[in-house]
Amino acid sequence: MAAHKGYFGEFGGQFLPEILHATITGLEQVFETAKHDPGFWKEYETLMQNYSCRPTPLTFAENLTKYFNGAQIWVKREDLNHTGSHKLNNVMGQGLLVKRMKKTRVIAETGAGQHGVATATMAAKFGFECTIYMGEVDVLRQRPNVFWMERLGATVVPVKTGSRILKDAINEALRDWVGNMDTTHYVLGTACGAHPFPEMVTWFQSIVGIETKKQILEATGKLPDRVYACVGGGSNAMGIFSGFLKDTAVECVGIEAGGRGIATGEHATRLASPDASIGVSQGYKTFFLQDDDGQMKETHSVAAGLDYVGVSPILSHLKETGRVRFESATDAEVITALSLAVKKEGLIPALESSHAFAGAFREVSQMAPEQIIIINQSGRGDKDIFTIADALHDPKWRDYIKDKAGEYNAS
Amino acid sequence: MAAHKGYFGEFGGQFLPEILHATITGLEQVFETAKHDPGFWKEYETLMQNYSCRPTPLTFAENLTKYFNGAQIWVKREDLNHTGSHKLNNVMGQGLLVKRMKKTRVIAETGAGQHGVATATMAAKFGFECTIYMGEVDVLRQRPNVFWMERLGATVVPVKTGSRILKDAINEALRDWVGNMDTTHYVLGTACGAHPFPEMVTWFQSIVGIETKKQILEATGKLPDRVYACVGGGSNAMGIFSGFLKDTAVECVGIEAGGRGIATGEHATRLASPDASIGVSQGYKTFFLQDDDGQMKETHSVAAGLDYVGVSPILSHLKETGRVRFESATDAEVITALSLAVKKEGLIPALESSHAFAGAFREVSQMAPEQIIIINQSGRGDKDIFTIADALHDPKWRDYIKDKAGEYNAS
Amino acid sequence: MLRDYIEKKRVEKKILIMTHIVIGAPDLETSYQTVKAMVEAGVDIMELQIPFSEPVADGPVILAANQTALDRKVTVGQCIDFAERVAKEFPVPFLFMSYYNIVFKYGVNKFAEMMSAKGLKGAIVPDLPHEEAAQYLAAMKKYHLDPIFLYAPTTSDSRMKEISSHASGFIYCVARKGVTGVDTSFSSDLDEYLQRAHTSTDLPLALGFGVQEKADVDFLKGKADIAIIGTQSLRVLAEKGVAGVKKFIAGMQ
Amino acid sequence: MLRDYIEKKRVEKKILIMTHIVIGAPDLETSYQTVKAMVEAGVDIMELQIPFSEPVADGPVILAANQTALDRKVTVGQCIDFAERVAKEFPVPFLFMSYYNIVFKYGVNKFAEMMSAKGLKGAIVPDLPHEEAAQYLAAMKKYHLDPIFLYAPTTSDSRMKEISSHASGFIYCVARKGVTGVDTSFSSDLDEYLQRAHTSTDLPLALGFGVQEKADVDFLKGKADIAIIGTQSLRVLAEKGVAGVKKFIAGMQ
Ligand SMILES: Cc1ncc(COP(=O)(O)O)c(C=O)c1O
Ligand SMILES: Cc1ncc(COP(=O)(O)O)c(C=O)c1O
Repeated sequence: MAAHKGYFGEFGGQFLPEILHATITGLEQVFETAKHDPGFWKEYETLMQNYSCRPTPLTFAENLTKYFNGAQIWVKREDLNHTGSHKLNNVMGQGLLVKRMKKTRVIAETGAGQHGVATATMAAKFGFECTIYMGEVDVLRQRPNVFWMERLGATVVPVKTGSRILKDAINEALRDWVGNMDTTHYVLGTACGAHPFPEMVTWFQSIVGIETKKQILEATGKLPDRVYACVGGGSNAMGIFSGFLKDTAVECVGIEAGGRGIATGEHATRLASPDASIGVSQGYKTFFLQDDDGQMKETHSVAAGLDYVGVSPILSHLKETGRVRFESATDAEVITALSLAVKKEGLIPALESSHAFAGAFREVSQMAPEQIIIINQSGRGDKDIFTIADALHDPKWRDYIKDKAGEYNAS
Repeated sequence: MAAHKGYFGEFGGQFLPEILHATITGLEQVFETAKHDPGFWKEYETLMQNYSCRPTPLTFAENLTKYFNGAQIWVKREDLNHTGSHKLNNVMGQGLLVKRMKKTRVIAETGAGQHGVATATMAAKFGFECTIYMGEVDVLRQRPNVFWMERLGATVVPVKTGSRILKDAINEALRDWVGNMDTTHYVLGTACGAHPFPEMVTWFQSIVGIETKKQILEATGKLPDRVYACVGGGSNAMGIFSGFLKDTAVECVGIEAGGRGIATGEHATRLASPDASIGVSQGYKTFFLQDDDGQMKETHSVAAGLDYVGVSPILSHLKETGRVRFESATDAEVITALSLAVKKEGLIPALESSHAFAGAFREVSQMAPEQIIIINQSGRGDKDIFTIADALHDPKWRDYIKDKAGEYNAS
Repeated sequence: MLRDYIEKKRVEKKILIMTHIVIGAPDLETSYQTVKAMVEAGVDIMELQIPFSEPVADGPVILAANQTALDRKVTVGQCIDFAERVAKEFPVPFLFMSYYNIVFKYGVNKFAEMMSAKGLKGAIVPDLPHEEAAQYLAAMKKYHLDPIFLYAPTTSDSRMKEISSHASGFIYCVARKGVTGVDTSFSSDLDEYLQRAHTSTDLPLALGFGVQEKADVDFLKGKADIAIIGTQSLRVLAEKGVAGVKKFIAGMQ
Repeated sequence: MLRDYIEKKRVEKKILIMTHIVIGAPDLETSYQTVKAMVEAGVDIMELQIPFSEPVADGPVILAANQTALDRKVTVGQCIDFAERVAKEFPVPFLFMSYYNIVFKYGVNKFAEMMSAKGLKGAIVPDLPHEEAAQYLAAMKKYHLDPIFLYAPTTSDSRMKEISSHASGFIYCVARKGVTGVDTSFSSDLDEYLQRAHTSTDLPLALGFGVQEKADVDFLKGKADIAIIGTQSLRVLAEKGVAGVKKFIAGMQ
């Protein structure tokens, strides 16, 4: 194997315990074969058409465009995927590979719960056993998703180690995998981790970028000037950016979680802040939010799906080459952007996706009317109702929950 | 005007206070014009493609098919619409008519809240003012939908009269309309009410049937043997049945809410039980669940969207002619069917839609492998999490709600 | 028939008063006392509303009265008995007012037959436009009852004529958009509307929706034949009891 | 270097014992006392784990120890001081064990230089396969330190040879799939695996993961050169304190 297998500039690699070597090599091989088999992509596309609703639309946001009076705003509607986010793209793709590998069990980590629900859904559809690792903190804040995972037949394991969030769930999933790799595939949820995950997840998510490029050309005859996506692990961003990376006139902008503000230290901004540094963890080399000793820091975001210490090595590389610009948006900005998208367009972006909206809203007024921007709405916000209601301090919601609890206490 | 305007057999008509005559006539006219303008349908289709994700897929339910070992089971995926149900089809269509009528405000009734969310979404998208009437009981059991309607900028009015459910919300919306028809369009949510609503809502929903017919022919080269849909007011049923009514070999089956069982009287089965009789209310003539005096009865269903005393006059007619067969499914059967669909296919049907699944599951085993059935999954069940969690007595959900309430009480 | 009665009465009185009660709200006995009080206060015609579970054209006050009556399990049968009693005891014409489903479920022909037998003079069914009313019209005719139809400010001149051709007794002119029980501004718009109504029909005109005080009734003199007091007397009943209603109606004359 | 030490010791002893501690768990003083006790109990080599926030190859017990140490704010600097002290005071070879990020953040070359200066003999970095280890290998070589690499039951014969070509000191044979701290069955499968390992390398073999009692150590005699006791001594420490550990290790001999 070449020395630079799975590297993007200096990022990426395959830093795994020896026990997983054979497994990951097997995965590399099945992925390589699939990648070079046009029939596989066709099978994948057909599956996504028939089970999810690909191609998802590209919606012109007329009211927001008027409101900001700058560039034309288009929205890629990954929220319309089955299970409500782009996460399904990756998961169904990996599901097809699992079938090829003849494994019978899948495991996954999840933060926001979207990837967990998507994986549990895929497992139900393909008839795999399924275990989902989820940080205990996330189990608590994302209970509706846990409920659905369980209904879908998955076992949800609350991870009580570390900071009890996404990174700890990844560790726990890796621990499971190390013990059960004969039967089990680890369905990583984002474009991170050891090779071939970053490349493989990006490949499945590139369906977003391929569609978007075709759609914007059909609708406007032009390429967009800018494409915005939120960046957790980086899969939705890589998915949509993929369609445009070769078109150097298209600026790609990744929006990270600014949390309570970069200055407070309570955020998850790896690429758009100086707070992260290069490290190696969870199987790959990238920018991590870590201390000087190399211990990972606690991160914060109102969006559970962005609350992660690392970031796709491909994005780290694209940051270093300057091909992608990174910005961050604070929790408060995100809530404002979400409210505006809801009111003006009837769109309900997930809190994660609302970061992309917030980033775009900040800049779009300074652009010219003939310019075009695309925002990737990676998911829908229904799932975030508990968080959003809290962020907005909705008193009626509180009363509702109190009443429900009263009923439960009484019965 | 002809004597039998808006009649389907002996059902339908236009029983409205005189004050609405001019308004409803105006609506009839704009609808007639639109119906005969091929450009309008094209505009509608394009809108639904770009804003929702039409055509929605027709998914082959391979695992359920194997499980029941009878006919092939296909599922029409209206759950993938923006806002999560077929309700958006109707609402966006009416939105286009509102624009043509140059009105600036829309009102609607809602039971499950789906139609309310859809209408509020349409209003946000088109820039209309919006008021949603919702029975107080439904406001309480469908709080998440109320939350989103409010975020979308709608005013939600809890209706405290009558049984405080869907029929009362319709009455209250009519009262509003009677006072504000110059500026206001009443976006009725189902194929009921005074002419032209039943026909008009059916027309917009026929997009479902048109797509389904094309899809099943493309996928299998054959027409289905049976098509199942749940029946609340009747819009999703009329939508999908529309595609097949002329194909007399296709049996159409409507599944009503059997609630706690027909024998208990706590149900909402108008056509599949002898409990209903013909009456005239809420603007039209159809089968109603009413007492001998003509007072409407209280109805019950685990699915708020099916909990309605009347039913589309078109369906009443199709029942009388025998073209559509009607059955009912109890709350308990529906929860079982829902769980099975979730586990086997990774589909999460709404409680309303789960009635169609329950009806189909009851019969499909007796059919032959070369036969085909289609189930209309009118919406997704995420919205029903509070109800489903209660129905399943999920203890973790209860704890979660209690903890949340504890937080709220503390702050 | 009603028309003769109205025209005769109008010779003595500049404007007649029609009042409205919901049978059984708050209870049958109070309804009876209210009718009695109203008749004693000089009312000319009375509308007896049979409560219905879905009274779409009624505003909050009458709606609540409908519900109260139904909550107390007032049946259509009881309403008929009630009407029979008051029609016998009191010397003014009584009309039934209800929604079409009550009539329809009873049986349209049977309903008319019953009305005639019980001494009622006609009916107001606000959700039954004449286009849907063929059977009802035939039955009413057969039993010499007056089918009262409504005009609204939004009704066109030609439609007024059409309605008039089916109506008898008088025309019920709805003063404004909206349901019962909301303020109406008695203004020149109303003048113009009543003017249009007069031109369209030779039936007497009654004006309802929002008549609340003597000034309103005075305003209508010379413009309409009947002032209809609906919601306001229910409000007064609730606040001041039967005696209050009597005083209120007497004060309208 | 380690290999010589092991081979020399093996002349006297049928099997050597390597133990493992997490520095700073439950606290630095206990760690020190544990090392002392282990050395007194006759341990032959010791692994000193620098705690890391993401110890993916460790099971619940060692994972918890890593967290405890970090919760107490044990720094890499303190771990180095600790290692220096024990390496000076006790006559057995000490290895650092940690994850690659600790080494990487410190600076790979600097880390090797530091180890050499502080008297450590080598390092085990379970998430650093040789393919990713060029810089590390060069640095270890430069400072005459042993980079210990791992074999797993899933490692192919040819890959064992490849790994061996980069390794020095000894080979750490992971007994089975899974993380540390889970039962291993000491069976004929294990025999076969160790046989394969022997064939692939002339380095001494250490076997770790799941060695819990004297019987396990005895089973390994003649099959491996070193038995690695990891999780179990942490368990004993937690339950029976330092004295218990001493007795436990002594009992393994
Ligand atoms: C809707 C949504 N968007 C974005 C993300 C972030 O992940 P990624 O950066 O891999 O797209 C998540 C993660 O859960 C998500 O649920
Ligand atoms: C998902 C869903 N399906 C079905 C219905 C029932 O309505 P209809 O019979 O008009 O389709 C509703 C009503 O709210 C609904 O939300």
